[in-house]
Amino acid sequence: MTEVAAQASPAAYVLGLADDAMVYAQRLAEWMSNAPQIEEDMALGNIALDLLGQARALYPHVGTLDGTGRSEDDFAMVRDERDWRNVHLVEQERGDFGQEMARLLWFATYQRELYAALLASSDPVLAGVAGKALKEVRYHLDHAALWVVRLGDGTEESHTRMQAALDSVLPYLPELFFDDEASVAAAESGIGVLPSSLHEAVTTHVAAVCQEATLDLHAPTWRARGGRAGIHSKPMGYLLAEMQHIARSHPGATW
Amino acid sequence: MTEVAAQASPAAYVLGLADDAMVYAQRLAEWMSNAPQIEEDMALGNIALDLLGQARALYPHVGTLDGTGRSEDDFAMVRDERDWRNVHLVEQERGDFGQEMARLLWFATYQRELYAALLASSDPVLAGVAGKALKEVRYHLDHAALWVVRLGDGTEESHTRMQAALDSVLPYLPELFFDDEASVAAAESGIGVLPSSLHEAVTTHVAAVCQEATLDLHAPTWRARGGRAGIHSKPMGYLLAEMQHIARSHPGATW
Amino acid sequence: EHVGGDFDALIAADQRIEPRDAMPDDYRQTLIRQIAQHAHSEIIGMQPEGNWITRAPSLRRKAILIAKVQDEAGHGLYLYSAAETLGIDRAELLDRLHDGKQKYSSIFNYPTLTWADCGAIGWLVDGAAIMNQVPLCRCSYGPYARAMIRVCKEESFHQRQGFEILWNLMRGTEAQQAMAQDAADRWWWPALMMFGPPDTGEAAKGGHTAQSMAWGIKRFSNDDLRQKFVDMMVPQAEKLGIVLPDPDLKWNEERGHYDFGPIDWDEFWRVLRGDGACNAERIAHRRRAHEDGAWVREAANAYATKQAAKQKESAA
Amino acid sequence: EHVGGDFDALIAADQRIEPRDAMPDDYRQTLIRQIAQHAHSEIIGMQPEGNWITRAPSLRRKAILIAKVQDEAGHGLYLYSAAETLGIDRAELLDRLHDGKQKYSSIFNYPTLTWADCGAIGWLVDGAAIMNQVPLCRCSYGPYARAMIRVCKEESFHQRQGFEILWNLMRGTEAQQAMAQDAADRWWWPALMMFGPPDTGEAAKGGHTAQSMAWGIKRFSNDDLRQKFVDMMVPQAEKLGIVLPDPDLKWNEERGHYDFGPIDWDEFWRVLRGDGACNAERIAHRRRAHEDGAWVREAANAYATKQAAKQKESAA
Repeated sequence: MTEVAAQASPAAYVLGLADDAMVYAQRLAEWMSNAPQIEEDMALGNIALDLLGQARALYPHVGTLDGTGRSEDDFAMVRDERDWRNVHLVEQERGDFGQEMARLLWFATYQRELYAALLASSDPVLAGVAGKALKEVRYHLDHAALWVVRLGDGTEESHTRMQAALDSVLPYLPELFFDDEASVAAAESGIGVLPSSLHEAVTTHVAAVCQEATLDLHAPTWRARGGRAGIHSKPMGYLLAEMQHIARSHPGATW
Repeated sequence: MTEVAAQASPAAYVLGLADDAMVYAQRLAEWMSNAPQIEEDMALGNIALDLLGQARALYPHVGTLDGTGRSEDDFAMVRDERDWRNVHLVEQERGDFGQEMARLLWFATYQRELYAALLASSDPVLAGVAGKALKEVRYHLDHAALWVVRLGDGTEESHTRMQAALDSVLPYLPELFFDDEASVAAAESGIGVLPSSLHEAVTTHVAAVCQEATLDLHAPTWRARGGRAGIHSKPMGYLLAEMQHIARSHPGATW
Repeated sequence: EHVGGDFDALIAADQRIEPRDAMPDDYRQTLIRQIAQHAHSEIIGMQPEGNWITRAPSLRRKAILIAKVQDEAGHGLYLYSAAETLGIDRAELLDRLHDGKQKYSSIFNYPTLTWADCGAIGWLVDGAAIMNQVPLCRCSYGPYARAMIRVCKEESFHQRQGFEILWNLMRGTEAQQAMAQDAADRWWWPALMMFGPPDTGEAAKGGHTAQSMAWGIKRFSNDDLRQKFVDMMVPQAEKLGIVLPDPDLKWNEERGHYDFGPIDWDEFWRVLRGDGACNAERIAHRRRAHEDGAWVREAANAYATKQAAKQKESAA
Repeated sequence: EHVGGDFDALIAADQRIEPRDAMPDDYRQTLIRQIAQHAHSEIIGMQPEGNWITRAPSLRRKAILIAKVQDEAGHGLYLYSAAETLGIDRAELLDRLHDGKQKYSSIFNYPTLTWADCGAIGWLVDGAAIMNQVPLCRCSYGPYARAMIRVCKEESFHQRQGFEILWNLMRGTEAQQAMAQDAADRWWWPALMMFGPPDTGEAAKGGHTAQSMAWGIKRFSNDDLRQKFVDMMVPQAEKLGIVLPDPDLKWNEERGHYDFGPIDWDEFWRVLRGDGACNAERIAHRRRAHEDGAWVREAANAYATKQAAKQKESAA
């Protein structure tokens, strides 16, 4: 358990990126058939697919980096909760549409800065994934920003709900910019980027969107911690139970 | 798959009883820390424990009857959805407290009649379980009836909610009284009891409670089918994913 | 009702009717009902397979499934747009769906019990849908015909994916094989019912079929399509190694077709009446999504109105 | 404040104060605060383990866990009842909990990440709780002392169950052993913090401790209890085969106690301030349950009122 998470290895760093994408893809896909309009069923499905694609590109690379040769499904389908390195933001339960757009706005902005920086990664696989993903996350970001503005500057109800939504994601943001051991090592070796170095650009962009949306950015009263060390919040175990149940029920089967 | 469910065997009959108790125990236990008052956290926990106890007494007996020698955990923790024989009523997601009391009133009344009849079972294990369970389910029934009356004849809001709750369980009741192949065979051999033979007594009792509660019993517009043949409703797969995830994640482990 | 020579002439010449063309009101209403039902089926059809997105057993299958459900949403959009060309808008059609005033295909009132059901739906349900829909690519109403061309292209892709799911299962573990066979057992008969009641029955004699055929909306009878479907699927089942759950199924040399056993039309009518396993659940799910999203749609409208006012102001 | 000789004499004689006895208001308020915090801890404490009820890996473990969480609810009830003898009712105390005006033990703001955490909570957290609570069985306030006797009896049962969970894991698969060790790694330090800040610290000097001791509410200092706990647990850890996560932990022959490393009091104060992993979640969960149940409690009251009126009427 946690053999990867405990190390300041390139594998641990890339696994964090992959797990963020994977878990958020799982959450976003839950919107399909539950969205406010059919166009959104499609859009959120699309974003989920992009993120799933990022995870699928990164997982086998982690398996190479850590020498285990594990496949994408080894990582996704038979790994225990303590070995997942994603941030708490992406594992939180699906809330209302405003909460999803608040989460997506922050996450896509973070990913845009992240992947832009990773274009210069000394790891060619990572740089390659970043190049492809960067185009995708720009669309995610535009989509989220569009909705945050519409909902913030829509009706009185939508303004109230969107403000509450923004507030509800605040405690989960510091984790995105936390320099854990693996990130520090990855940044030093030129493979990765220091999460804290993305903070300003991300916050500036989100703040601009919020201003247009007539919304306020507050300071959180507490902050989530530990995702990168495999310490997750309550929803994570249930997410994995659902995601892994069939695969775990048929050990060794191929599909 | 479904090797037991497909047969009109005593094992299939007893498995239906066990699965009803097991799945409802799982649902009721979800109330703990979620009930309207602490006394109810305790009461619902208590009822869950009783039902879990019934299931644990019955499962090894099924393993004996069908010759597989399976343990309680073999049945509960590593069996696929299609092999579960419980009715849809017990697998439905936890609703509000009124819905739970409506479900419990019907289920406990059904179990009271069932176990009273099974005292005369030619299967001594089954008769023994029935004897012990009968005392328990009388308490369950009294508890549910008390709340249905209080909520039905409480405030205007509670009356409306309790009536809606009663209506919401209606489609799931015919299954309790459905004479599937296994029940017919079990009744013929003297092991079991014909579910349809319980219908009148159960309905009469529930109707009396409803009258006292100033509530109406309507006719359902559709009815659930198939639980005894392993054809379940949507919530069942998710219930199993949650219940079995840890056990399935550690094949062969003991706890 | 007679609307002049153009309509009749176009129909007679097997030409397309376009939105601006005059058309009999019955023709319009028939099309609205049919296209709406078709659109609703795509939207409701997202649910049975959507049920497996979070639990798909591999990431590759998860990705394919998300893309498929997304396609269904897209088909719904094309079809609502086609219906809108007939002068009714999507919001109104959705209200009719939610209020039970318009129907969707009864096939989606069956539950998806195992992963193999995603395979069976692709193989059998999409297979039957294609059989029903290919003739609609030549439907007399232009927008509907063009929507169907896009839909059919994607559906045949889905059908191959469903076949592939079952193919892998049938070459997998014993449990996987049993899962595939079980899914086929449960979906075969409902798939046959998708072609509608027999042409000889009461329902078919109501006249809808004859009129739809005369108008070039319907091209083949229910029983003809059903027979074509059976003839197509039996060899595919053999290839898969799946035994179709019909002891009467056998090649009839004389007819040049497969014979098959009697269909349980009581079940068909029961499910159509609303007493199927999932009717209540499907509509409740749709209504909840729609109601949960009301504030979002309202906000989008309010924002658009504000923006339009601002633009008008700055233009003035 | 002086309330007459009885109170002081009873305290001096180490006798019990009962609800009808006169008592200083500070004594009453201190007890209300402490008993309420204790009751709240039992109720909030249902959540971390409750999180594993639906996922317990065997039916036997599930049954034991349900019974344990039920016991915690029961402890909450005894304690609220004890507090009520001091003239405050449960509803008011719950409101104070929900509004953040009264606290519960910070230990419950740590997450339960794996099944082994149910073992570690039983072994370490219940172990520490017992160490804190046994002296309270001789507390000067009668109802509190009697409640604690019942609580302690059940807690020691829970502690043995926790030990047994870990014992089985440590004798299980490699993954199970790692799970047990990981849980002990995470719960050891928070368990040590359960005895409160050091006696030499600012907080202890505030005077609460000295006054509580004089009143016979508190019997041992925080550091003394903590040392007793460490001395008790180290041999148990060795028996389990678990390595406690403290490199400084070693037997001190001279002191006749185990030495142990420095505690991260910054973390303690941070979590106490509300910035722990689960503070927000625990209170939100409680509030939701309370609010969801409001209509039920109101209905029960309304029904009781109606019944009382009817009885009065029929008696008249």
